[in-house]
Amino acid sequence: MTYIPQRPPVQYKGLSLVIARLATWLGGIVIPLLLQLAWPVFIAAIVVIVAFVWVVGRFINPLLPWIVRDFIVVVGLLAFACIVAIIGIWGERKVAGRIQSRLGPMRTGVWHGWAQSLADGLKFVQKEDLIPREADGPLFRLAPYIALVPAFCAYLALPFGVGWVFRDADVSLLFVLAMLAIEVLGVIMGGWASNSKWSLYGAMREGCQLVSYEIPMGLSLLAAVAATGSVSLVQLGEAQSGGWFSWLIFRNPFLFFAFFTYYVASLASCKRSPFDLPEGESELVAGFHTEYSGFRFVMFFFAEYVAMFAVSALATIIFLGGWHSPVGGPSTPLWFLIKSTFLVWVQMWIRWTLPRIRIDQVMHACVKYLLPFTLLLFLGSSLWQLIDNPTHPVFEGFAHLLHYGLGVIGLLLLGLYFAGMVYGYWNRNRLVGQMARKHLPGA
Amino acid sequence: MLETVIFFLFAAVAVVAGLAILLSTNIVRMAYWLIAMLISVAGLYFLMGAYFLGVIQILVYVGGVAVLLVFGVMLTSRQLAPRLRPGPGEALWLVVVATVLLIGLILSVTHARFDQGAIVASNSVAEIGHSLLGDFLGPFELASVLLLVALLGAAYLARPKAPVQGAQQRKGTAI
Amino acid sequence: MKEIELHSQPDLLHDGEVPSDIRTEEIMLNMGPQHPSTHGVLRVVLQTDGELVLKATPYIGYLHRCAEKIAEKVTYRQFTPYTDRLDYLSAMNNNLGYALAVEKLGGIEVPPRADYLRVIFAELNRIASHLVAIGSYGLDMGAYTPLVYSFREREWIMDLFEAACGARLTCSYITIGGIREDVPEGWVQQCREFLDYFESKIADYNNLLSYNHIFVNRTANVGICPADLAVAYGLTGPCLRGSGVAWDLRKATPYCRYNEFDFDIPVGQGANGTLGDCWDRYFVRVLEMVQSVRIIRQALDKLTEGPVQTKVPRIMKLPAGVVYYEVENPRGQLGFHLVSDGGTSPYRLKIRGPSFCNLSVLPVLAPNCLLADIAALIGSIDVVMGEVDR
Amino acid sequence: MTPLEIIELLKKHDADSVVVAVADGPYPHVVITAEKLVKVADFLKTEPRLRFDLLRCISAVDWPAKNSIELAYDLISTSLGHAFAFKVLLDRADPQVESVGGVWPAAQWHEREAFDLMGVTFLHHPDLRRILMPEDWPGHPLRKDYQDVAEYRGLKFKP
Repeated sequence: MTYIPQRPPVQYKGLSLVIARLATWLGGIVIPLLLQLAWPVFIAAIVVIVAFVWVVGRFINPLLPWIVRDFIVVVGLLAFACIVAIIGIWGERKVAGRIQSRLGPMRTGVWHGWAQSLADGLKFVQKEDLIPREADGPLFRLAPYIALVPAFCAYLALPFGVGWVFRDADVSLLFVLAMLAIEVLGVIMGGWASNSKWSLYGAMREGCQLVSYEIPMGLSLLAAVAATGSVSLVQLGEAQSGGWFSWLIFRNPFLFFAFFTYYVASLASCKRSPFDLPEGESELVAGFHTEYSGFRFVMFFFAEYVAMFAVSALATIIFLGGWHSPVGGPSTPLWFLIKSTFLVWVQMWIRWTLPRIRIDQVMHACVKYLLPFTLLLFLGSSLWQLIDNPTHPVFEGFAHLLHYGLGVIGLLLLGLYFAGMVYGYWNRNRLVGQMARKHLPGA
Repeated sequence: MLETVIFFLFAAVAVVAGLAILLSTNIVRMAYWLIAMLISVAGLYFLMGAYFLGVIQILVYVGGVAVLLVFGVMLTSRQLAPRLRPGPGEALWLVVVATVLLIGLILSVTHARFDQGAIVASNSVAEIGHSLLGDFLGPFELASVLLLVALLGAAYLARPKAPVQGAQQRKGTAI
Repeated sequence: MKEIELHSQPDLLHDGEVPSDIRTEEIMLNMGPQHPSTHGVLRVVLQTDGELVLKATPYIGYLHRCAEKIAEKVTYRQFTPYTDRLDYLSAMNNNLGYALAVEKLGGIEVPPRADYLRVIFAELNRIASHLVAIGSYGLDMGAYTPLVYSFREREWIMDLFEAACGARLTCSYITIGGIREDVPEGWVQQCREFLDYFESKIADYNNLLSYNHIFVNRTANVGICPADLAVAYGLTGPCLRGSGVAWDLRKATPYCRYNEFDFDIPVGQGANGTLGDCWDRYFVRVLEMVQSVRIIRQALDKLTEGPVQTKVPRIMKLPAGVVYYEVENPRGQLGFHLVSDGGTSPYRLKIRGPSFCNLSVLPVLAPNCLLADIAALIGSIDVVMGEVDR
Repeated sequence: MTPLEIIELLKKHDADSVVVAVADGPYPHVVITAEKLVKVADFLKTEPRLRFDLLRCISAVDWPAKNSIELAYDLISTSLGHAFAFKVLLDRADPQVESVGGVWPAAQWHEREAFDLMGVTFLHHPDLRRILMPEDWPGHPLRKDYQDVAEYRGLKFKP
């Protein structure tokens, strides 16, 4: 008689048993009722809330409507960040497909698999999230939250437009940097708590990499602050109103390179290739989140995409004139979204083309090349103010000349990019090759 | 009313974290309780309107110092674990020092005059910048020299023990 | 399991003792049978100090299927399918080696058309196997795209194999006495089409991976294996030629009409970093693909009409005797030491797998590498566990 | 050089080490006495006219009829291009021979495999352990009289 292992019956004990029974009993009654009169209940609920807020606001605490406004804005920001992450996950897989001459997800959702990340989320939610036996329980459970929450908090201080910001503190640039700095702790805690040597290596690499790349990141931003004199993101954005040539990236040559060093450092700070050593798949299996499964893994995954957009948003606001349009039209948050998504696309593009670099090369790159270079840029940008002020007409002329020269270089780069796209599309048959054409109906 | 609620929240977290640091034995948990306390102190700074100080507290302390502290603690936790339980002799000294400090604290709290002066939330970043490089330039430069010395000391202590023999590819790169 | 001697447990910090230097404790890391960059079920026990690897001990045998014991119970013709599973990425070359060994011992003649078709299929399989090696090496370095491109080209070769012998990977197409059945008409035209298409794609790989600055930094000066060390440890194939030794059996001891084609042997020049490092071993494989295309073109031109199979009895008896025959596989020299006592099945068949010897150099090259270099090292040796464990 | 010349050279160098010499046929080889193995190996590798630097394969063949285990060493020279082989006959009950790991380091893994599958112990081998089978596997599988084990660590096999 062959032995078929029977699943041990699961006994819900104590409080969870009571809650489970209560919930099912209550749900059984309330939900069908609600379904029949869904719409009236919904409208009634809104009316009640508004009335409550108005009454309390009028008589008890005049601040309440503002609190509700802030609450709604925060929930909106949270939703925006989640949407950004969801679109990011789906976008990354489509971009990867396109770069590797395949289609990417096509099945979930009708058009080009748009519901892929929702399906992933659903799959992860019902996956069992294991905890290794000797893992450090509370730290293991806490790590994803410490990785995720700061990434969301960074959005509080990010201005999408002049009035479009939750709270415009005059240190909002530093606030966003600080929030991105806390994320390290979550990853290190996760790596340490999963009690496996591989994830400990991932945590160690994460520790070295992020702490050391914060300095060049901060310094290249300081170069921009030195040029405009204020640390508040809104004022930084406002300083770049006017067309293409008034953007901070073309303000002086030092700032032009500061954008690129900032971008490289931001790649390292949100663990994107070629700096994705903490979860170096081919060496460390999956780095710090090897032992994580189910919804905890989704949090780490989300944190990465949310941080990615936050870092690109910072770059657009400071260097690429955030919500101002290059061609002089009205400056709306739409421009901000376009530029940020373009920078996020570049991060994905880099990930699927470049291999990973080694941990000692990461360190050498930071200490020997990036740090001195950004120090030089900061020095140069602050000294530039001596030249670029109206009292010295000669220097001022020279400064303006260089100013427009850099703008033209920027235009050339953009033109090069679009030319590459047109060239790629024009002879896609030859590049992709018949092989793919025969097999890929949609390519 | 809301501020006082949040203030007591942050204060409670800070006190609980401080106590937890003293009481817990797992050294990695102590490090994370320290981080919780630092963040709650940063929250208090925000409440007082000193935004720059709060942000720098998070950026420097939590983002830098605490990460390296956790880093070090994780690597050496096995060697230090047994020494965390105070022996009989040490317990006596602990009690003595604790009482002295407690008395000092109580006296200073009772005699201090808490005046309710309004806190001016101005554009503090510019002012801090001017004062740092203005009248406080001396201590500012002195502090940077001190940090430089500490940096050199750490680098000396962590120098590669002996050049790694047989590194036929490249000179020893001790990580 | 013999324990690896660890340092004695580090004594705790006593009072008053200030450590003159910070003593780090070694970690014993188990790069176990299931690991993304060990190319199969290979277990390497690493003794590391931080990221620096001090000692690496490979443990093999997880894919041991006793092919040599089975060979003694199976007739000569029945053993051909087992040879596909040795180096499962180049089945055609394995079949060719076994068939040539048996034909040499039995003195069996093979018609010319079969010879040319054998060369064509062996070289096609060399290209396919090198494509896998290059793609997965890019993956070890963290570049995901080269793998997809190299597998896209390999698909076309697989289609050609499927058209000829019905199977993509384990073809058992080259049997004793020639080839199982002739290629379908129109196959030669498709093969030429593939060669023209493939020629331009090799340049893409070079731009995408070989000359990529990060890839070069990750592989140059890593796992340097000087020529004498390579020969001493019995390295063969691209690993030996990467160290600068121009040794290729197709030129040294020509078999199966290889002397009729003119092609040259790519040898590592130490273009990036020192001679014999991972980059050289990788780049020799890329150049070998170019040479294989040349060989196939000449073989296709020389293809004569005629039978493809000599009459060989199904249960054949070989005269008593010994033969040792080696063939140039994509990974090195695959040798068959065949001892026959005149019976219907081999008395003893020892198979010399090239990856078996190439892997033996890992413990020598591993010390003083970083953890990420171990993945680069194993990828550059291009190990296939099928022929290591047999 | 042709196998005949190689054999002449070997005999001139050390006559009594060569037991049998076969120059023609598909497998030209020489049978060496077990004691002189390392010296002959060293000679084959260092002799300027021979320079056999690549040890291709060590195959262990079990001859229960002749009550002996035969080790066949196949060599080739990457500089001169000629190939050669030599054999050593060992007693089947307790097959022992000196390890040639010193001359050709490639031999180490081949010898470990011969030890593992055939039971030949190699003296002065740096790390003589089983290479393919588990450490505590009873018996040596490739011997002709090998009986498959019925039960190993709780796993039962039907004979």
